[in-house]
Amino acid sequence: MGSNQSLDIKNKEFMLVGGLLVVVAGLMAFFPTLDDSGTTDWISIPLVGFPIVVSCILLAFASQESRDRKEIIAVPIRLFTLCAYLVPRAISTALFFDWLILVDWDLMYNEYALEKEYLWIESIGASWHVGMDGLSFPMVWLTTFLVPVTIIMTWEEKDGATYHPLLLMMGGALIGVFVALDLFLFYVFWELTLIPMFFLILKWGGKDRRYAAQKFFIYTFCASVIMLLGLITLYFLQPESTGSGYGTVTGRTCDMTVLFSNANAKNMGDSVFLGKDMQNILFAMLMLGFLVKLPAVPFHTWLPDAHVQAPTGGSMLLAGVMLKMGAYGMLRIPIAILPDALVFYQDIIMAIGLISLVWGAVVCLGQTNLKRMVAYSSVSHMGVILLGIASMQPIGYAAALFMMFAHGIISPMLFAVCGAFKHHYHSMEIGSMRGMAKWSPFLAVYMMFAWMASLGLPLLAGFVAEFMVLIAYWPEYGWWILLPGFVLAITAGYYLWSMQRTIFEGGDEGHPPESLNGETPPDITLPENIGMIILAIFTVIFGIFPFIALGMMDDWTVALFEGVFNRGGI
Amino acid sequence: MIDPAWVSGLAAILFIIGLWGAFSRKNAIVVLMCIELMLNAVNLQFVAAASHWGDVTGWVYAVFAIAIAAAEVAIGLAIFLSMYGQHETISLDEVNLLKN
Amino acid sequence: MSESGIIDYAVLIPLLPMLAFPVILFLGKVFNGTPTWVKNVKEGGIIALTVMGASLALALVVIKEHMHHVGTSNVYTWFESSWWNADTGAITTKVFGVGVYIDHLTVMLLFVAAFLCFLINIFSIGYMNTDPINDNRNHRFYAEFVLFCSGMLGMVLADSFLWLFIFWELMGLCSYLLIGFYYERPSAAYAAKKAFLTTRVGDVFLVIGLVMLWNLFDGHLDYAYVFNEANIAAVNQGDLQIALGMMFIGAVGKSAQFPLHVWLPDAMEGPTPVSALIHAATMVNAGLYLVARMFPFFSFAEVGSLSTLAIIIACIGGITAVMAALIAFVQMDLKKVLAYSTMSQLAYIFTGLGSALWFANNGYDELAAFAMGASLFHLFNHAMAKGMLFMASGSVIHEMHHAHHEVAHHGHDDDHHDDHHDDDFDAQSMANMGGLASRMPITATAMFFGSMSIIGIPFIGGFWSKEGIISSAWQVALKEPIFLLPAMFVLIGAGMTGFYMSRMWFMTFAGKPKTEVAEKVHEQTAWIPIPLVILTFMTLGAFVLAGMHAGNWLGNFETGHYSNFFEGVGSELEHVFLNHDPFLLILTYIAIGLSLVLGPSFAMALYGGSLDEGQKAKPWMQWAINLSSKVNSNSKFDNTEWANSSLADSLHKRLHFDDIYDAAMMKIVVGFANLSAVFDSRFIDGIIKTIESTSQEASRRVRSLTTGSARDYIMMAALGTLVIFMLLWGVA
Amino acid sequence: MIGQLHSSRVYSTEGVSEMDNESVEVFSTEFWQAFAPEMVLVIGLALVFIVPNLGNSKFRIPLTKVQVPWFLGGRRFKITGSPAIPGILATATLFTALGMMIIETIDGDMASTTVTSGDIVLLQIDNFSRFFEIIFLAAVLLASMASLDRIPAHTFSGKKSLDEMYDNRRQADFYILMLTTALGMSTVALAQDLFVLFIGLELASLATYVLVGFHKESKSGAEAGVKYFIVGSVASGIGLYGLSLLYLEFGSLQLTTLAANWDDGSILGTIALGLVLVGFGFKVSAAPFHFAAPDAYAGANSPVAGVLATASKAMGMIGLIRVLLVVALPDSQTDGSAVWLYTLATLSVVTMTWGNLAALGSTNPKRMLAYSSVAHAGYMMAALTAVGAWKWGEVDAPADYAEAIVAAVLFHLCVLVAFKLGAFLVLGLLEMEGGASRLSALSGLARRDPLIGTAMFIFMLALAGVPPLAGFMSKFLVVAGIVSASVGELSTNGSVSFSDIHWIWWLALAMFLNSAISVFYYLRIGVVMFLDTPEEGRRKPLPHGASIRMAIWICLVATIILGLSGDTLIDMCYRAAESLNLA
Repeated sequence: MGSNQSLDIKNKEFMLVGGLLVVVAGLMAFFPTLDDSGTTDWISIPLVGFPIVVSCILLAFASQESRDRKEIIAVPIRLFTLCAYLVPRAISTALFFDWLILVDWDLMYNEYALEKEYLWIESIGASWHVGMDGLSFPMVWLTTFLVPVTIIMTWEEKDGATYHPLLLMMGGALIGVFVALDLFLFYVFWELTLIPMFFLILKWGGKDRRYAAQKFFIYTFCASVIMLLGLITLYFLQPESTGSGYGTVTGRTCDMTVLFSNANAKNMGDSVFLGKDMQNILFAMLMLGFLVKLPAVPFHTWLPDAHVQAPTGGSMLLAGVMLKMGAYGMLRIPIAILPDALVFYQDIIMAIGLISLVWGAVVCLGQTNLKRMVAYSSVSHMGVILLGIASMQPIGYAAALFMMFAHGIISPMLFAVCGAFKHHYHSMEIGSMRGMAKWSPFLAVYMMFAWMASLGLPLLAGFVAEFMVLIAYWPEYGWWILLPGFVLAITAGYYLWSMQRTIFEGGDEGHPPESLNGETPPDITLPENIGMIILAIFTVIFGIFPFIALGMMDDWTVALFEGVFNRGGI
Repeated sequence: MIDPAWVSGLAAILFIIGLWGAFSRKNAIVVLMCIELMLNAVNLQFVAAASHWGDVTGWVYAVFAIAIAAAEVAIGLAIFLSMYGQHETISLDEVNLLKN
Repeated sequence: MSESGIIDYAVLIPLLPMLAFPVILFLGKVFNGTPTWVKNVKEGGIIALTVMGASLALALVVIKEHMHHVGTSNVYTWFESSWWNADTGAITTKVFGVGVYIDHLTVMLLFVAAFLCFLINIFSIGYMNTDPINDNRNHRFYAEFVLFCSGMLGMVLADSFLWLFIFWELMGLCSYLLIGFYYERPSAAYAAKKAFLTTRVGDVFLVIGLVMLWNLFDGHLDYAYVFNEANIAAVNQGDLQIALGMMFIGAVGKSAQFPLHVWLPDAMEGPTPVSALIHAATMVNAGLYLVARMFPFFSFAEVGSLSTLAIIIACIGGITAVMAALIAFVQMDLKKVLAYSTMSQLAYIFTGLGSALWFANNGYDELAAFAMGASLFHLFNHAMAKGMLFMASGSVIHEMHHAHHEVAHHGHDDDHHDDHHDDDFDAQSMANMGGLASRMPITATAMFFGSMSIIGIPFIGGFWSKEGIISSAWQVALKEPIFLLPAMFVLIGAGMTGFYMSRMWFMTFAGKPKTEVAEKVHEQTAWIPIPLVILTFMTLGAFVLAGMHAGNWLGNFETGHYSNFFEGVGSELEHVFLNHDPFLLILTYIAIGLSLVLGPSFAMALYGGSLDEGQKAKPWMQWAINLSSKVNSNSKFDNTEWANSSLADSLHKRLHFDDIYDAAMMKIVVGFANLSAVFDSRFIDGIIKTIESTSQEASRRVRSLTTGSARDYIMMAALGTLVIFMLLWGVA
Repeated sequence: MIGQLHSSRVYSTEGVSEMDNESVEVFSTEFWQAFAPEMVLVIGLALVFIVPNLGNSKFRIPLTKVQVPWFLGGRRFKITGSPAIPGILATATLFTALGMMIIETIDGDMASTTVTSGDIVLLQIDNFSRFFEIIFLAAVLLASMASLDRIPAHTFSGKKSLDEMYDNRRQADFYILMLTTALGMSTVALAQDLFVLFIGLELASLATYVLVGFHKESKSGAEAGVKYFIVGSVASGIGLYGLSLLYLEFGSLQLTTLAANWDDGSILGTIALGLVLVGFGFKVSAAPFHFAAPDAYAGANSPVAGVLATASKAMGMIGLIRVLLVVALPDSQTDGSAVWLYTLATLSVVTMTWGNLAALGSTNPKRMLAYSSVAHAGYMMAALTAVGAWKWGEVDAPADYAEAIVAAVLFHLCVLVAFKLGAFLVLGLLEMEGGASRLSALSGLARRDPLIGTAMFIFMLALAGVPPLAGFMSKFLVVAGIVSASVGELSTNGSVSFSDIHWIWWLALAMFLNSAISVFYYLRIGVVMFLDTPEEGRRKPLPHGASIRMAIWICLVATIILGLSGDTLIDMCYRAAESLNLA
């Protein structure tokens, strides 16, 4: 008893430290204006390095603790991870307000805010080159938004001493993907994100976690090595040069910005950067990696397995941000430099998008596992992004960007709801529980909200993107629009049907679900409540005021079209 | 003087016999002898080539090769001995605990 | 075109209820069960009432301001996006704005919506708060209620098709929530899903239509741009017709027309105020509103280019009118009769609108204005009457519940909260009613005049507009033979309406009480009669509106000014009864004959009867009861043959539509989905698994080559040497 | 263009090798100076022989009774006779030699020194040979550090088990063999004459045969020794026969002579090349000459297996580089690719696929690592293929492509020491408490010792080529080399057709696909370590083993550092490749 008390006291001390950190971070978030003069590096350390390093330290620290101590130190550690992640949170918030109110930043295509470059591996011309534009900033914001929410939401996850640092590491690595302006750096972070997710699935996953974790890792890894080969080939097809940033051995540079300007300059009039044939090959190789990550049918089967087995936090980040890496990569690299190949593959991309959309939705309808259904709905929604890309219209691209963003807020909520079901009812089989609205009114409300948001209800974040995509889609593909339309109905169908069989029907009879073995059914806990409310509020905010995020996306797409597709340089 | 070509031919035949024996015989000692046969072919070849080129280096090579062969026999027999100590056989086919 | 003034505050009309939604929900969650909350705030009812009152007041101010001219508020940018012209390379910005647009359509529907929402709110306080099953969750009802009202008001006020659609969907959501209010009942959960899904099917087409429209009109969906004559003339008329057709499918879903009508009867699972709100007053009118909104397209488009669509609209209307009326013949559930009646009357309006649109598209501007006016006036009348009917039926059901409770639990006052929904008694079945006219005078009166309005009894409510619809349809039919189909249908429908509405009234209010419960019924709940009385007068006062040239005004509000009341009534009467066109004159009398004489007399013959001994209805109803009793006893009409026919059977089964749709959904779609799920995991994922298992098998085979025998290793090396020779030889 | 580029680099000055080329006669003063590190090795070897045998024996002068202390034999001195002495001596020796070499090499300004005997060039010290010697010494040093714990020396006092007594007795033998291996490998690196190279190879090989069979009291140890010996002997016999044919063809085995006359050679030279290829192919464990390797690794103790998988492989790779790139490349004026191009391409693809496929289902971690090292051999051979593919006559500075590729191979060999050996050392740590030849031996490792488990996982990720670890960097460089050679100068044309790209590009694809397959079995180790419960008898914490852990940490740090910032090493590799004078 005595030792427990002393441990409690220690806990309180830790919590005091954590609380102070919260205050400090809160103050930092209070509208600071980021310095544009280029003297301070706001990205490298605070956004990327700090979370990763802190998580490594915490993991090393936690791993040395004995088993029974682990539960005790979990509290301060998760508090610390939360506070640590408030630093990136504060910076992205500040940048966001700067953009929104002060309009300090150019977040256009190939113009970057807070850009920083340090030479790294000189022999191959790789540098630590980071910056944000209108494509990456929403994603960075999303990541910094989601990770704290996820930490809060999974506050009571077992073995938190290692779980939450892994989330923190995930947060750093994901931002790394989005801010990287160097091919090598991009790829490094691209693969680095696999590792924490692998462990999240492996250690906290469900029954088949072993299979799911390996499948997740290997499947995406296979695709990304093909992408890497494409990148390397692309790298060597660039003209040689000397100077800062160019490899001393290879004579080429990994710098994306240089690559973009080179390619865009060459893609003028009738001239084609690298020639059409080569563009097509490279485009296919790059897209393969991104399509698997997205994932698009038929490369999607790793996703349901990973999601079903992953813990709630893992699922939330996986669906919320990791899938967007695929879409982000597409928009960042191949489309900007290989526009002719995009035109060549336009119909195929459209077809893949359409198949993903339809297939994902139809398969959803046939699922009996709630989380599996939600996972397939992600596949379906990611198809929308492909349709946006295939539309070849700024509005379609902005829609794809906004879809990434909106789905990044909505899908974590979907998975949070699934997680709460798993947590409180120990089951995710649709139909094994009925009338949940009676037992867990909050959970039922959140479920309905998330489901409605996901099926594209207006004034919630998902609608605008879908509508814009359809607008861009029509002039290009005409009556094929009936298929996305059909999907809108099917989506409503599987969502409503699943709701009918989970939260509705029969709660009045007073029989709690069997999976509880006679315990009283609980409603969701306070941390889950807080997390869901935050997610719900932002879903509404971005549904009612889409221009907040769409503004920069529109700027970016316009600049992209002017820089990439307008061959005369109008 | 014999044409070095004949010697080379002999060496080649010796080499092939050695190689053939190395994988067709089960007895480890015989296999070792076959390996020696291969090395002898090498020696013969070196000597023949040396005489062909009129170069002394070839003979030096041959001497070294003999030394190598000697060392190999020494080590080989020692290793076979330890194998016999453990497996109580010198048939190569019966020593197959490690596989796949 | 923007003007400052009251219109800039019009946005508050939908905004106030929308903001009240979270407030009520939150307060309800916090104060749930506290005495103040239950007694004084009526679990949120008072808050809702306040908000709806404010909205109504503001709406009235706005209406007064914009009786005769179009009003547009400031348009705010909702978001912007860009369009790229691949040929020129020009990138143009497309603005998605948000603002308020007011014309006569808006004004009329705004009044209908705000007024009825307010009245239904009053009714709800009476209805919902006195039913123990709703205890502690009425705040949810009121929250969803105000959100729904917000959706309706917003849809009406929106200045673009995009925002129309947004609020349209918001209403869809709220109708889902409200129908599923008793979520624990499987039937309610099913009905809610069905309603949302069916309308969603229509919505999909609406979205597609909007997308087409956006592309046709160069990135505009705002009325100010798309209703411009030059802009309409500039677009491809064929595409325009398809786009409008797609949008019409959306309207079909929302207004429960054939073939997307199946959700409406099931939607009666919701609490009665919801039925009144959704299925009479507001949501179902959204589809009509959308079609009416298309009027400028038809009048400005190339002559004849859109008439196919107009014909389709009218035909859908005609078919639904007859079909719904037929099904209504056999319904025993009070609310379901009303539901089918709603469907049928909406179909009338669609037919009328179809005629109006046909006229507009073919250059008959005056006829178009007349048909339009008649249709919209019917919309108005129907909304008022049907809202009243639903509330009255709610009153009946409510009091039946009370009475049943008293009967069933006589002397057991202690377990008052016992669940009384468990037993078999169906408070909504007309088979359990009868003879209520004397026991529920206010309700019976309301029901009486409401039914008359729907039937089209001369001088009451719907009469003024229904005749116009029928005559318009026939006038088109004279010019366009295909139109004969809807024209004939609406004419027959008039008689059918007369039958089933009379049947409903007589079964409920005339005759002897059929159960013990019905004997005990009396009006006792506060709040409920208020809206009934108000609406009764509204219905009866329709002639005032008719006299004020409401029809003309609705047809063309810029010219159709009110001049002289009596002159107006006179001209309306003259138009109906003394038409110069003999064809129309005959037609009118046929219609009146069908609806006034034929339909009700059959109903009287079958279901009429006098009240109990000593019971006496109010004088304005007593004559009808007496008449029915006479007709009933004198007629030898026997309908058992009909009642047992296969037609009646399929009518009971709603002409099998639900079964077919359910089968299609569960067998085909879900079956296909299940197959797909299996295919996905067996085949698509199976490929991955096969790759894995194949490589494991390959691994096993490759490793089996490592036999463990040193001799084999040497042999492999020798073979490798040979291969190297061959490869080198091949090159060298 | 590339030439200009590279001339701007600080460490590359044109013609450095000719200007500073110093030629020394064998056993001259300059010779001793130049070969100081190797001499340290020789002296250390001698000391390991002598020191444990120091004793109080006396030598009686014949016919007298005068006894002169002789110190060899007799009753051993207590201090020098300690069984711990040979290990410490060997480790210190290797450490000293390695340190000397690194200090000598790292600044980059190294002159090359040639050892001649008459007009025959025997050995040459240059960046290339020094680089490889560093690899060898580093690998052997780490292995002997690990062996200090793996084959522990016990003090004399107290009662000992039979195993402990065995361990004490063979301390000297073991470290003598280790040092001999190092010496032989150094000779291979230095050799400028193919026969000298082969002698060094035999020296190292004979020592490793014994090392593999060192645990002669275990069945698998003896068996592994036999197999490795037999197959190795046959392979070196074939290689020697190839050398003799080469001698017959060209009259000399000097690398310079061979290279100069290669284009004039007949088919006999090609046949000889094939035979020599077999000899070295066994050493790099290329399929189908790799069969003995998994057995040998499985039977040998883990540090030795680690040396085989890294240093021994590097030794074979020297042979391949010398024979294929230095000797058997067509003259830079001729337009055509190397004669061995298709052969090596086939071999490399077969090797990498075979290795990966076999590893995929293997449940013995040591065999799995052995097969993975087969696959790695395939990757490196693919890189060498790319050098041979280039049409030498068509570009200005072909050497730069070749050098970049060779540098990548060297980098790969070097970082392999970090993570492949590291992985074997972790297995060695497990062997200290029982066998490590079942996958379940690793189960729960991360729970028993999180840091060691994490280290093992990082080694696995590095082997799989996950960034930002050294394994990724090396694979990246190898593939980049292949792709750069296949793309060549196309990029300056602006418009490229895919068919213009040389087919060796597909080797890069094959390599990446293979490394994608390989992730499966590497990850399985991680899954077992992190997920499974420890097997019976392995519930206690891991044995302590300070120096083996130290060795593992060194490997771990190198794996991470060389991945994050490999520039220094890449420069070293590049300098080493340059000193080959390929062009």
